[in-house]
Amino acid sequence: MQHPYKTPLWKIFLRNILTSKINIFALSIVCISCLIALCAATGILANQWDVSISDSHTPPSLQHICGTDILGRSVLDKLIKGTEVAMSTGFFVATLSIIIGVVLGVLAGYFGGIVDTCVVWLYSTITSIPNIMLLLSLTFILGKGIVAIYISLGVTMWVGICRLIRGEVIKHKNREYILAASAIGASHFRKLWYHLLPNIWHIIIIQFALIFQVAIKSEVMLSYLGLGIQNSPSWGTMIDEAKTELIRGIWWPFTFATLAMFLIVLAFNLLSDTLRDTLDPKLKKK
Amino acid sequence: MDLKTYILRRLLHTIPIIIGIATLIFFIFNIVGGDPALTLLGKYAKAKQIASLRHEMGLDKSLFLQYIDLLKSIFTFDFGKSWHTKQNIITSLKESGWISFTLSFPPFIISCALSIIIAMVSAFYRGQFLDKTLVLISIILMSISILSYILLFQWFFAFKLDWFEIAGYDKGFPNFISYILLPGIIIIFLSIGSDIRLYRTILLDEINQDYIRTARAKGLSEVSVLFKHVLKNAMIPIVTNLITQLPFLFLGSLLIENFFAIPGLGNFIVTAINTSDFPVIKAVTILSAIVFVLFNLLTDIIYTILDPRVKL
Amino acid sequence: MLSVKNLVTTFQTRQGSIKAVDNISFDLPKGSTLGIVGESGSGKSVTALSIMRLIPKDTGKILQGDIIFNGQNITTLTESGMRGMRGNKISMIFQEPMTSLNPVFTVGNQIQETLILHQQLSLQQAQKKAIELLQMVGIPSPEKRIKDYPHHLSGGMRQRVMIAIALACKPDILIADEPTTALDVTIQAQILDLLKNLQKELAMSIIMITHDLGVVAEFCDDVAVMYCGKIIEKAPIHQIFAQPQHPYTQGLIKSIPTFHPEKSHEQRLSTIPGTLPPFHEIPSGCSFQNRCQYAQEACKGLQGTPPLALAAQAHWAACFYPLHPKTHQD
Amino acid sequence: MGIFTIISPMEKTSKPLLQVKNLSTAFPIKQGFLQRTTKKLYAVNDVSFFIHPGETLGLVGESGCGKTTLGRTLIQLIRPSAGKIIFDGQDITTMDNAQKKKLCKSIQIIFQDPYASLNARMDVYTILEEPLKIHKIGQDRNSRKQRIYTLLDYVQLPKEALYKYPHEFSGGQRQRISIARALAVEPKLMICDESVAALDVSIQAQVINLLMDLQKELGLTYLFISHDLKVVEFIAHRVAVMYLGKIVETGTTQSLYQNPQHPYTQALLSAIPTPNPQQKKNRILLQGDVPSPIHLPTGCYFHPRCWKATALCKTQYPSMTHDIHNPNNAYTCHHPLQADK
Repeated sequence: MQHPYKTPLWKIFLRNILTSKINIFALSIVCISCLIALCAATGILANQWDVSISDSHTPPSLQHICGTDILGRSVLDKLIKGTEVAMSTGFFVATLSIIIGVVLGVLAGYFGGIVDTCVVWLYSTITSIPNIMLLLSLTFILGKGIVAIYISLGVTMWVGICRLIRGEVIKHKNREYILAASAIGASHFRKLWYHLLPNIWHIIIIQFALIFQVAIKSEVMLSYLGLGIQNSPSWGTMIDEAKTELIRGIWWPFTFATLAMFLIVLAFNLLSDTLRDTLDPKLKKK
Repeated sequence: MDLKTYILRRLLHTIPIIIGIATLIFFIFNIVGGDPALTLLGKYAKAKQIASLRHEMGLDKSLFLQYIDLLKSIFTFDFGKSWHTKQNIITSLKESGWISFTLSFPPFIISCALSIIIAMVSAFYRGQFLDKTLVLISIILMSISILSYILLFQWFFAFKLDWFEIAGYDKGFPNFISYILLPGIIIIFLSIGSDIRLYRTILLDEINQDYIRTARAKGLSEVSVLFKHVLKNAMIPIVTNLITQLPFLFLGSLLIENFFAIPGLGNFIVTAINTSDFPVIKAVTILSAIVFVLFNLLTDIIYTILDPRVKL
Repeated sequence: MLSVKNLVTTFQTRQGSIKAVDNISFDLPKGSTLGIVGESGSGKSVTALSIMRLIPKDTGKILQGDIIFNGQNITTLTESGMRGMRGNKISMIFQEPMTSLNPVFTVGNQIQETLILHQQLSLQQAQKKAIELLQMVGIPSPEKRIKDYPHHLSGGMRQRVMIAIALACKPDILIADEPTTALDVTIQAQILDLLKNLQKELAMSIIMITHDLGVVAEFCDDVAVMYCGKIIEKAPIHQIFAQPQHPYTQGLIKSIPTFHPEKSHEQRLSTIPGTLPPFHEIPSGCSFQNRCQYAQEACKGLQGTPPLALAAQAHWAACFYPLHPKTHQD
Repeated sequence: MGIFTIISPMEKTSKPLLQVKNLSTAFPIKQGFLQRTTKKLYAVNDVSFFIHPGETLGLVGESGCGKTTLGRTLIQLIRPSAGKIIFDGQDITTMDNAQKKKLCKSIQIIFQDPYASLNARMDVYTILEEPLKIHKIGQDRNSRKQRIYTLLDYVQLPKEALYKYPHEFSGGQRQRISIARALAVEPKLMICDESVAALDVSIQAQVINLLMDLQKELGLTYLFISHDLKVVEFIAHRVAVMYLGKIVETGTTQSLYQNPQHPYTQALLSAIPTPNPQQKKNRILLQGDVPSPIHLPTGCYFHPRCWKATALCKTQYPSMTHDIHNPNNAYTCHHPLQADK
């Protein structure tokens, strides 16, 4: 009651994860997906995904666990390739938007004045344009392909985190520990880097997990619209192809793609929930 | 400051935002976007053809004049004609926007009411089994892709069970209702998970406030504490959140309309993308942004009315 | 009027279950004022919330003990029965006047709520009564103030409104949890004066929870000193200041700087070494042993926890070696 | 108002370490359609005082009287709008950034909230090393470490404390860490901004003793800002009482506490509850609340709450007057209490 933090936060976080079966499940899903994505990217797994290995639309069997698609290619290999696309999208988009959002948010919140006015103007402009329209226009202009998706998602998704970080910095910069740092003559850089940033890390981490899963969902949607990755399978294109297959009773490409995506997004949602419970002091008070 | 001056001030504040929107869109379409005439006519077009098309689209003017044209179109609401359908854009937008609205408004209301009620139940039983289950269910609902929802529901409810129309639309009343039922249900499922979680957080925030303890110390029952004291405070962020969502109802859901072949604004946009219909995309982007700005203004005004603490 | 017997309230924390209130007993006669003093984390607020049965359900609960109010044991009362007590027979005011009023309801509305709930008044009657109440707590032009929202009022005014709400149904007992801590000294004096006058007028009993011994000395008839969830000393006000029995009480009294016109500047304050142990590190035996200069082997747990025993007339102390044992009975 | 010649009991001949002349700190209030600054809120309003080396000046007042703003203005966290702050013969309001950084070595501050004033993500070693690094005190890690050990000795914390984080300490121990951090740069003047207000009584006494020991040992000068008159009486040599941004009375502690001249001072003193049930005193109950500093009363700011107010008080702000019987004391009142006797 008297001491708000008894144990370091990362220890509490780890304990929160390890004491709940659901969280262990979520963490292992994320780790396995990362591993799969890395293996696919380095060519260890699913190297030959575009080679047809069987007849068109073979149902799942022991030989082909997830069956084959219309061209007789392995659905499992396509799924693995799709994992690579999804995880890389999540990673790059989250990194990009965090960098933009944190830099602008910290600058705006800390220095205030004209910098703040400009940043606020910029993000209110961007939020005014409905997200989906901005995304569409950007991918439309940048051309189709995975890089276009990284950039357009990254450029649209920094706004939320920027606003959060700005608010948090404004709250923190008048706290006594920052004033105390000023009183011992600390420079702006020192105050920002050693004092402010470590105290807002948790928000950045929570946001990273959130943006990661939103990016995966958005990529699937854009891929479905034909704006996403070309010449490589993604979950979005797989579901798109399943549109007509489902009615013909070919359920497996759809089911497995849906399941894969559901698991990853669920895992990230659960993790960000645990992160929030651990790191957000507002909820800790309860 | 009274309310009138406040509204006037907020209106003035929207000017730089609208200019910002125009500039951003201009930057995306007219500078980064390359030459749309070339995109439209293809690589093998003759120079003369391109020149005449460029003239027709006003692309041979200087960038500054093009920018002025864009600003002009914001204030005159004249976005010209679609390249693809050759129809006046505003007329088509009005028609399809209304269809989108009739499709998404009823589910919006139902989902609001449902999620607020479920969030209240969850907050009432906070920390207990029911609450934990509800949170888990809402996370699961949030984690399913929109594509999967559509395909699954369409296949199961419309195809297998034959409860609903598979796709299509009929403009006449009441015929259209049978077409929007299934898409409507999907829309509810899409938003309810995140809404429950958001409202639950807002409610719990209020429940932990000191004045709730005061209310309990007065001898009020938990239900009346929840319905009177908590809800009235929580309604401020909830209502403002809801109003900011309204403009998106006109935009509809691209994917749902596309799948169910409902000729709403979303479908209109998808067609525009597939046919590289620049003016349409530009017009929709600008218009939706302006509607958003206006609704944001409305939100702020309603906020000041709802919350007695706000000083103008 | 009110008697608390062997009350134990526990909370679930990450470190396990803690006894925030550990086996405390006291009586509150009609019309008198009991002060509960202690440092932060000593369990005094939890005691108050236990009597009101407002312990947060998800983490804490009253493990054992009886709270007998007018011959009725309120620990066994149903929830709805208890609601009939709260705000009606037993009222409470809180420390934070700034956040304890609901910001979106008018002051009048919040006062009327209690009246309508417990006294079944009509809206008009309640409104009239609310104006009277505001007048009673010394708020100028109450007809206007009744339409104000809490944020229009200053801290002192809000605390007056809180008092008006608490006293709306003329309760038998008022529990005041640090009612003046957040206020300035001059406002504190106003509020204490107001409470004193209202107590006489309404003939109610008050439990005053505070960390300020000065407030206790001026306001209360009896004092209970709490340390680590236990009452370690309980006595009439004159006795406890003149002859504290427990070393902790003595230390507390001595560590307050007092006006000594003749003091020299070389003087030091006498202090209690160390700090209050966290709940999960409370030593067995006497919980004060590590900070006590008189601590002996017996205090370290071999003879158990020192019980609250009569050390002098009407003077109870939970100490094996009270400082002024029974010598002053003359 | 000018500088009044009050001689400190401690240093009768020495020059003041800090001299504040007609200092004002104002915050703009933006109003109306264009949000122009139409009014200014004077948190500190034409304040003058001085502190001699080795002395403790207590600054007392209720919340919102501007005492915290004054403290923060002195260490240049807030820019004053008028007046001079002369520290060690130099006017610090006109300094450039490099000089200001040097000044940080001479004036330090200890804040109220021991939980908010330490960075939760730094261990004690890093917290204490930081000022040494900034001001390049100590050539290498080793000499800095020696210095940090000395600091821990000063505030009576064990060496094991160095590698712990602030959350592992109690409020009193945290306040000791804050004091050690402030001492790291060997300041001459320490501003204690409500430094013991958030602590429990038993801990408060420990910290007050520590502060007084350090003063003796290191020859520190304190500006002790507090709302608690009992603590101020104990620790301060001289006291200044603030009300709505102005100093209304100042003097040596003993004479001010025994013979307050300003009615506000008297009301403040009488409002303190004393932990002695035998002593029943006549309490002066002030009417109403402190007025808002945005809408200041005319004339003497205290007149709406004053029981001695006359027509004169409503129109004219009284000037600083010296007490005839007690030349060390001064007050701003048209009707000082002395006249009663």
